[in-house]
Amino acid sequence: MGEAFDAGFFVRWLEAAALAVDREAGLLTELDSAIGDADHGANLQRGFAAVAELLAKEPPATPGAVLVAAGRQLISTVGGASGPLYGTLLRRTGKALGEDEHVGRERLAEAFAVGVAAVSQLGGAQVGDKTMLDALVPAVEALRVSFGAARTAAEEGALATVPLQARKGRASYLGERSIGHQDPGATSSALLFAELAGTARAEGPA
Amino acid sequence: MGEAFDAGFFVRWLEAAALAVDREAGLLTELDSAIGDADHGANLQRGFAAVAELLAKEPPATPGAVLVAAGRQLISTVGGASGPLYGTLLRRTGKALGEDEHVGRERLAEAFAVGVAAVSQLGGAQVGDKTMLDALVPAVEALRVSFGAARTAAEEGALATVPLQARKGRASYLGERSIGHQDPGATSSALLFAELAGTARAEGPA
Amino acid sequence: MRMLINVPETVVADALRGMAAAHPELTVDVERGIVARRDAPVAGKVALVSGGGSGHEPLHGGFVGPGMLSAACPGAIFTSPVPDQMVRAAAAVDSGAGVLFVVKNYTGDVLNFEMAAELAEDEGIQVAKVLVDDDVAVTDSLYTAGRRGTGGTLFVEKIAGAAAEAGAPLQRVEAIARRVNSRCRSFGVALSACTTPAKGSPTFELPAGELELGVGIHGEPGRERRGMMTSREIADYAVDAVVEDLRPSGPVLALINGMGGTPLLELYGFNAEVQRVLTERGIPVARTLVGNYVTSLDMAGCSVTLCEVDEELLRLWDAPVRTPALRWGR
Amino acid sequence: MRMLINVPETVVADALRGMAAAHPELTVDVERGIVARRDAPVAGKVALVSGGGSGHEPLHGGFVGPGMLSAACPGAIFTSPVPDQMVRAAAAVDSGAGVLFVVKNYTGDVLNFEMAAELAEDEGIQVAKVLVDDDVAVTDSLYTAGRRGTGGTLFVEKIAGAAAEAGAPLQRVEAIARRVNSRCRSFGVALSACTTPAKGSPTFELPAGELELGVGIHGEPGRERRGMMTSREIADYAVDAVVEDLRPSGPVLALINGMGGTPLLELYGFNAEVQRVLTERGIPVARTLVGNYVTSLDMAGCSVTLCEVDEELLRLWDAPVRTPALRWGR
Ligand SMILES: Nc1ncnc2c1ncn2[C@@H]1O[C@H](COP(=O)(O)OP(=O)(O)O)[C@@H](O)[C@H]1O
Ligand SMILES: Nc1ncnc2c1ncn2[C@@H]1O[C@H](COP(=O)(O)OP(=O)(O)O)[C@@H](O)[C@H]1O
Ligand SMILES: [Mg+2]
Ligand SMILES: [Mg+2]
Ligand SMILES: [Mg+2]
Ligand SMILES: [Mg+2]
Repeated sequence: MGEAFDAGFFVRWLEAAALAVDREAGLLTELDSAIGDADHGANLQRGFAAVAELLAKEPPATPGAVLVAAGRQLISTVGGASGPLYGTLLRRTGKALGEDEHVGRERLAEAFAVGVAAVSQLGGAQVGDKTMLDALVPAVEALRVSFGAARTAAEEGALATVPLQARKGRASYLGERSIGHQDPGATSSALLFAELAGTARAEGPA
Repeated sequence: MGEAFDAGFFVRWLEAAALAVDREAGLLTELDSAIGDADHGANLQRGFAAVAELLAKEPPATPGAVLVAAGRQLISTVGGASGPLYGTLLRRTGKALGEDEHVGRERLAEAFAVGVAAVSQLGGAQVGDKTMLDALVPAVEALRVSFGAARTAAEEGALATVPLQARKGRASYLGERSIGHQDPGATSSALLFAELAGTARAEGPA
Repeated sequence: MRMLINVPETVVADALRGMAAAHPELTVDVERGIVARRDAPVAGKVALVSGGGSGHEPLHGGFVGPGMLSAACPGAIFTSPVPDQMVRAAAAVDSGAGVLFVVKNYTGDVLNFEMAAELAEDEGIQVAKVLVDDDVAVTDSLYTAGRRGTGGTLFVEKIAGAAAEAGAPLQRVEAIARRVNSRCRSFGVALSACTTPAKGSPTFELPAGELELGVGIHGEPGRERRGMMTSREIADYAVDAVVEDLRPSGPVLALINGMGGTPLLELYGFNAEVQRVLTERGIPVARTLVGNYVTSLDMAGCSVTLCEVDEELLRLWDAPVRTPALRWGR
Repeated sequence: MRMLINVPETVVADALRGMAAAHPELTVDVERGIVARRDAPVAGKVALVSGGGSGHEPLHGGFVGPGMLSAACPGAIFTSPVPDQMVRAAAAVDSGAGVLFVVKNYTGDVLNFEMAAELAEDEGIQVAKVLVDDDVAVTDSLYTAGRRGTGGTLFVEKIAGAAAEAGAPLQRVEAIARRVNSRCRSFGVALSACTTPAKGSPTFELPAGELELGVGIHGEPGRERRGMMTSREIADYAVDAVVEDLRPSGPVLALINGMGGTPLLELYGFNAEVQRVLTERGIPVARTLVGNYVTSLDMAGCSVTLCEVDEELLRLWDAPVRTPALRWGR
């Protein structure tokens, strides 16, 4: 067992995520421009800025409450496909964490698995459909091993979307022309797990 | 006195004018594009083609009737500023020629002076306002001397519009920015007198 | 050339065929270039006939119908129609009560309508004329062609059309039309130049990031060219130009008009800024119209027209109208 | 960037402020992103709520009013609105007779409206949903996101809106909306790409002289790219694509829709060609609508939507409507 993380950790993760999304918004929009409608960067900027603002103003007491609040905020501010999907991911993960004041990595991985399953159910997508799930599913699986493994798995998952043909979301309209481009949602998922690993490392070995 | 011209001469002139306008339509539109609305070429193409068609189908018997018919046809097919102005020029010139079956150059010059005065009255413009009158007025004056002199005077008149500031027509909206461009209507007027001189020369010395 | 056309030569005729198919309530004579109310002539009613070069749609054909124009005569693109069109249109819609020609102040339109008026009078039709010259971007003087007619045309045609529909005699309809014109002022701004089918390239060069202040609806240049301005700055500039000239002492009608290539989303945003300036200047706005009404083909840009109204003009503005482009009331 | 805006961030809010100023007959909540009929809730009447990304104006806000939508929820540009908007809108316009959500089939719209429906039901509002998926350019399959919703939305909102106005209960309004959608097919063509304020450059590269056949209203690519075609050829291609899929056996309503950057003159000319093809195919056209209704910012291009109608649907189409963008009847 590594150490356990409190609400503050998750707030710091999401603040770091907001900064990362802001920094990489141009890249995300560029990717979405190639096979979507050029708004993924702006969508997540708007959403994570609102999340950071909310958490700074009213920081919830438990990890679960942080994730539920963040998920709700994403749903209320992002719109598009990614809003409900990321919102559901965090909300359902948070719910799975219950009232616990501290959660360990493995418990987090289990909760994330619930959140990812909810994303898959909501959007009807599976691994291989060229969506965020291509990064999320392997990342959550690898989180059972370590934060670093989750980060790497997410990055590899995002890269692995390049040769795929999209079957869900806006990119699916492109049919074969979607091949050869990296999925924007998988890319932002990799970003989130990179920041999660970064936050965990900054606060001691996991 | 030179020789006198019959209806056929005026038909041939207007046919030559139609060809010339067709050939130079691009130039006229280009000039109109700089200080107007880029339609002078198309306007005169449409009008003189209709004139040539009409005269081929129903050639009138007298010089006056040819010019009146051509003027009416221009009015009915050109639109814009140049339609009524050129139409009036030919119509009033034709009316001034009366029923004569043959007209000499000097008589033609007198009749043209009537037509040009009507143009000036209709449009309210004077020489120096950067309009077709800057070519027409000196051309008609010089026609008292010879066809060649009229052609040269029209060309010089058209060139002389370059440094002028437009006070009438669409170019006047440009104010000082109209300076430095040759007036499209003066240019087409020069074209008409060039064809008149050409037709006269082809049919013997004037 | 990014154009949805067959060949430049048939653009206007094709559009008239398409109008005919879309609007069974209109009579469209494609050959002769006349769009008329199907129920014209309306017994006892003064008829309104307008027209001008094509490329400004929905002006004028889209304004034909009960409460507005009796007939419209579209010319070639940016070229005024020929007198024959107006004479034929006048003859087709005149009930004996006379015809008002609504003429935008461009040399070509003025000359062709003048000739048409003479010819129509020869045919025994009583004709009156009103000249629309509302564009403050142009310096007016006795020695020039005068101000251009732009957005004010919509107000003149709507309000005079309502007066005619209500049974006013020709002289009265003419007087109202003149009053409306005298109280209308417009100012236009281009963010891009338009492309005519015949020319196939923009009628003037406007580098991206620059705008032409005071542009005309045929792409005639305006007062000056500037680097890009915000919607807020453009509203300040345009409204001030209009207000300085109009100096309204009462409420105004406001037309926030698109030139054809600017999205409605942007026009509405621009309207917010126009309303802000008007509020700051203490000018009450009685009615606002936002949309593409007096366009310049695919030009990006907008114009602002204000029309100062008294109670009578406002009542006539509110009166029912049923045309392809303008409809309200019952 | 040739845009009439302040900054990209405020484009939608600015437009809503401008809408509020222009349309006193609507309630516009700029903060929350809701455009509603001022007289809502109308006692006993089923309410229609739609919404979607902005940039398609007049859709949906311009379709709010008697005979059509009760409320519209505009999202950010090309981004579906958030559930809170739809829930608030539903609560504001529900008279107790229930609310129909009209949802264009895009993953984002579907997910957000689904969440909104759940939340609204939690608040005791009876909610039904209709998904609009009329775009034949997209290959449909169980394993993909399915067809996009485009021009058919106008027919669904108008006809279901008329049924609601006439007092039909929720289930019936929903059934009619579904019937309309099942009989609508669309096909779109881009002559240029649109430019979103946030990106500031065209969303895809389309060299002048090429066109994208089967484009979506967010600039999503279509079936294929080709060298320039005439209006006649485009009409053949687009109508055939629609007709092959719809195979109408009765009369149709035809929407000849502009994408925002194509002049009305060209749209009417295109309509002439569309009508020609339909005549050649032996398909009677009951009504035709030509104009910019479901746009894609400043994109040049057009779409054709056909909606097969029986007597009931035609009667509902002809029923009075009074919205900013669509008005007829008394
Ligand atoms: N059905 C789905 N399941 C999972 N992820 C999806 C689905 N549809 C889209 N996505 C993800 O959402 C991303 C696009 O998000 P975004 O651009 O913000 O929304 P939109 O597509 O509505 O513009 C895609 O790159 C993809 O990863
Ligand atoms: N008032 C006027 N008097 C004489 N000539 C004029 C007048 N106004 C315009 N013109 C001439 O008409 C020409 C423009 O013709 P054209 O382009 O066919 O018409 P429009 O200006 O209506 O587009 C000008 O170059 C000028 O020579
Ligand atoms: Mg996107
Ligand atoms: Mg010209
Ligand atoms: Mg012209
Ligand atoms: Mg989007």
